[in-house]
Amino acid sequence: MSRSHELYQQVILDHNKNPRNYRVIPDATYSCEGHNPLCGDHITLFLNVGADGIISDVSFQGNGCAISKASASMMTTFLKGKSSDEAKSLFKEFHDMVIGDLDPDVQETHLGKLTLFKGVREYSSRIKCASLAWHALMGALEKQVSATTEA
Amino acid sequence: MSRSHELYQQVILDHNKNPRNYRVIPDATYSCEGHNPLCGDHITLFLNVGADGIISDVSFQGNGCAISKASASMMTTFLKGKSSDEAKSLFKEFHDMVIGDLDPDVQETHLGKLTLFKGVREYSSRIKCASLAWHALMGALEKQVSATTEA
Amino acid sequence: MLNIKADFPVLNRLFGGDAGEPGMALHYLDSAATTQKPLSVIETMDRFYRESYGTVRRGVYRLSEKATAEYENTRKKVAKLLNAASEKEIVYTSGTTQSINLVAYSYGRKFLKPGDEILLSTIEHHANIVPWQLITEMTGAVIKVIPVDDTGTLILSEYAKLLTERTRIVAVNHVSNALGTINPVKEMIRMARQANHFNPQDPTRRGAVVLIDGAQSVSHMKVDVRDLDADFYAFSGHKMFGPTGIGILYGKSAILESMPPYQGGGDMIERVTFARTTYQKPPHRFEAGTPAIVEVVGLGAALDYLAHLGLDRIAAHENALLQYGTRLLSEIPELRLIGTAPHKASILSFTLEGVHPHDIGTLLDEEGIAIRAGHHCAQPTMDRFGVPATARASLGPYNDTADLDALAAGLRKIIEVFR
Amino acid sequence: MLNIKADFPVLNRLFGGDAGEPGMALHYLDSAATTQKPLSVIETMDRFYRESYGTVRRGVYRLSEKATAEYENTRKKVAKLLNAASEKEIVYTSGTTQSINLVAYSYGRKFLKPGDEILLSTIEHHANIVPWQLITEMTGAVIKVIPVDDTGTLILSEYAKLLTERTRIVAVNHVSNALGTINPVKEMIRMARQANHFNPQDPTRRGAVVLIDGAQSVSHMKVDVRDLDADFYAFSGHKMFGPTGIGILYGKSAILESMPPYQGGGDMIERVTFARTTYQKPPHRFEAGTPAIVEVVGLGAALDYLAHLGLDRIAAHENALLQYGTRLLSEIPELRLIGTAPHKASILSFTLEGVHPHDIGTLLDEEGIAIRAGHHCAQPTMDRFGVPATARASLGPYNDTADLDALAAGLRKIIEVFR
Ligand SMILES: Cc1ncc(COP(=O)(O)O)c(C=O)c1O
Ligand SMILES: Cc1ncc(COP(=O)(O)O)c(C=O)c1O
Repeated sequence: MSRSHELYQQVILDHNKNPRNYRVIPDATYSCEGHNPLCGDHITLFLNVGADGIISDVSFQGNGCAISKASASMMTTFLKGKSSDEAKSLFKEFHDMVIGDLDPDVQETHLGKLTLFKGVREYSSRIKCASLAWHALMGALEKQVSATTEA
Repeated sequence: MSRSHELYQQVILDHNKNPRNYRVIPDATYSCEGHNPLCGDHITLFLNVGADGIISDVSFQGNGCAISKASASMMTTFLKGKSSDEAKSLFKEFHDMVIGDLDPDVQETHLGKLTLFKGVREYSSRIKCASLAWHALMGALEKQVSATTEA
Repeated sequence: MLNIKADFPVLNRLFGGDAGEPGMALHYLDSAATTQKPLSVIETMDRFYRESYGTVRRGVYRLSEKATAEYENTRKKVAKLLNAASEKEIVYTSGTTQSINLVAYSYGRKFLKPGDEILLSTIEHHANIVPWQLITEMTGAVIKVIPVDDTGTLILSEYAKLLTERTRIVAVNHVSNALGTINPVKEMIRMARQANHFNPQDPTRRGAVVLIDGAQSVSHMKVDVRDLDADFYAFSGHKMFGPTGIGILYGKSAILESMPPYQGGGDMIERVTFARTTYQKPPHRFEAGTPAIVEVVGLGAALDYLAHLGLDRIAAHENALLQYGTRLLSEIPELRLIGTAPHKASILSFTLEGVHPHDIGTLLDEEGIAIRAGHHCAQPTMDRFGVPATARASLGPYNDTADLDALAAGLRKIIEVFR
Repeated sequence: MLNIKADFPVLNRLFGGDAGEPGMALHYLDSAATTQKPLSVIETMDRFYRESYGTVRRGVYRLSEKATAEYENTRKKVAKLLNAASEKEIVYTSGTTQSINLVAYSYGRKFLKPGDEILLSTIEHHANIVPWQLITEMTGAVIKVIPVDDTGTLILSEYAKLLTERTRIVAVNHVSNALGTINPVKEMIRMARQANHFNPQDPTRRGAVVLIDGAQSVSHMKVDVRDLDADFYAFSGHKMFGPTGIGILYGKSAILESMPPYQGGGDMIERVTFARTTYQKPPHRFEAGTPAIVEVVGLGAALDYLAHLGLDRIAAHENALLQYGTRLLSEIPELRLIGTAPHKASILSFTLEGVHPHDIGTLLDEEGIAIRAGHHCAQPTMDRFGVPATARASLGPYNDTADLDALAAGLRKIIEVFR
């Protein structure tokens, strides 16, 4: 099987075409523009966090490749109802997975369907596409207005 | 025969040790400091030219290797009594010889004993040593206070 | 047509092909980013390191003398390539980027005054934008931008209006790396001269000098700096079959001589004391420190290779491929060509409806096709055409119609996947 | 002792030897100018050009991805060599000269005010003098010079006096290329910190930063930038068995982050518009344009080679040779050693009574012995010792006692000729 089929699976192609939560939250608690300086792609992440620390709504908008769009779309569906602390630890797991430090086939994770993105570790130039939305999420949680994938 | 014996002949070694006309001419018509920026060597050339255009006296002082010192010494002895126009055309012949464009073994020159320096064409890094005094001479004739071998 | 793939080792090996599979040949379509290297260039450098390596312009031993001779010989070859008046007009740099920074820092800092204007075009590479932005911060000069039409052609009537007595520098590329537009630089230089009588004999007299960014032209077409009357011409070795780490700045003698040093260090000085330092004449004034010796020698071999192919033949070959490729791509309905100037070099920049350029790049790579996807270091160009990025196939003399056929087939497959 | 001549192709060939003569082996004694290259470095670059060449940080195809990985991997190796806190503190440059110019232009232009002081030593290479002179012209800062005694040792008590609250930059070499003196840089940095409490967490707060020119140290002894507490450390690939065209600037993260860009161009930007451009974080902020890709890969191989030899073993080998050579040369009555500091690296600088260094160089070359003659880009050092030039034999790990025996014999022969 060729590498790309592992990455461009039907689920990812579907989220690319029909991204979930692709909208502005006008009165979002936080929002952050994520930016990948190497390719110029950027997305804006919107976040509502309740007093209890629970993410009540999360959405995104912007421009990007299938990988970054599908990743943003799946991330937003996955995060709703989770606490911001959980979100932070999911960021770490996701990040470790895409850079190849965490292998969901042999190690336990809390990433559920998001493990689909493990294929990206084979494409060093695309890792930042998969993690763009996550960087924006972290930026929003840290109350920054912009974040880059350069960290 | 090794290359260097062709260059470091007895005559050159003698002029190096006992340079002729190695003195200041206090009331020189012209003087010029010649300078080789690559090695830092420099000599000052002093020149008296009569109203008839004849070089009545020429001398030098300064610091340099055997090649540049012997070249300066032999040049000064050779030039005395020659006209400044002759000196200029000798410069051209000498210069062409050391860069290898003029071969005194097959072409006619007016360089006399100075053809000894033809060996220098084999040593690209030393060509400027042999021509340093000559550059200073040209500088003096053109009424410049300094000249470099960079031309 | 040329048939020279055999000269390029990387184009003759198979990639991938583990687990018993035979592997794939490479369809290399990213020559605008960097060209592959012919065997003669690779071997020249290899041999030089094995047999003749030494420092230059300093040693009195033969190894160094010979290295110096080879090193300076490349300068003569570059002068010949450009039809420069003298090899003293050829400055070695580390690449186009450094060549332009050198002019910005040295010429710009000396001659630009507040309110002076620098004219750039909309379709410049960042290397010909950012140095000027940095220099305007230091000098108070301002940047004006020549617009392009929807084909990616500079609008010369607007350029004419922007040329005023405040114009000090015009800096444009000869060929746009993002669109392929060939700019009418000879005409543009003529217009700059007429608008603003610059006297090269007296560069301190105000007037506009013109810098041409030749990164995308010099290995694709004949360039004659004297015919163009360019004041500066900048390019990179690695885009013309030479090694990385070496570039060229051509500058007219009188202008180079008017310029202060850029970087300080060894070999660019005449005499150093803590009280006062004097500098060498150009080109050495601008070449501080141990240079890219072996890269210069490799560039010399690349120039020999270029001369052997012949720039006319290269241009004809690439132009035929450009026509062929344009036709093929135009048959794909989902494809939009970005950059459709009547005068174009062999660069095909495009988008596919519903597929981001990055995905195109990754999926084509699976087929052994290497293209570039992104903003091509030309974000203002992307902004002008309202796209965040494009996919770009760029050609070299080693490409053939099979490379373009593979590209078109690969694109059709991607459209299927994303449908 | 090491025995590694076999690793270096150029040391295994014979020179000259036309007309039936067998030719001569090379006694290479100019490693301070540039080192020869081991086969592993030459082959790594050759193979890379043949098999894996592609651009870095831009391509989405595998050739480029792999090139990028190799390219970034060298950064990690450099960080390890220096014991830097992170590879983000490692900036690729074209050489020591550019590394120092980068600091002078970027850090210097931003933080130096009129009357601020830059401390240099008397025995610096022009690369660590001229950039500071250029920057004082732009900023109004002034240069103060740390004197040396007659052995070529810096006089620390004078240094202590020169350190004042006006001192903004201290820039000294770790090892003097003209004399071989090893400067007590750890102690000097400590003194700078005490005299002038610099807070690296807040680099805008005035205080002295210390730049160490490591061109002559990094392949000869263990260097630990954190142990030294150096703010900047600069060196060249070609002096450490790597290729030409590549150098390194180490800088502490907090300081690099406080610095504006140096050169502008591709890959150092975050977002470019004509209205406003934003820049990447270090190290990329300082790396404009297509870098010296293959040279970086070659440097990686050189670092592997260094690690394989072991810096302790290199230092021990070279020190033994230095003792041996010093003894041999001291037995020649006409010879005067210039640079006799108690703490010395393997550099033997000398003059011969009645023979100019250039003549020594040319005549030794006849015997296959390559030394350097001249001012070694250190004219103030020459002025200090009252000589226009010296002859210099400098050692590398591939040298042996036979090289030094040949040198001594050659010198005796020259003395005969000139008697
Ligand atoms: C002490 C010192 N500093 C700086 C340099 C300059 O290095 P490069 O010419 O490689 O830039 C050298 C070598 O020439 C040197 O020995
Ligand atoms: C038009 C143009 N200008 C400048 C550059 C910069 O060249 P380099 O990265 O070799 O310095 C490039 C290539 O990247 C280019 O295409």
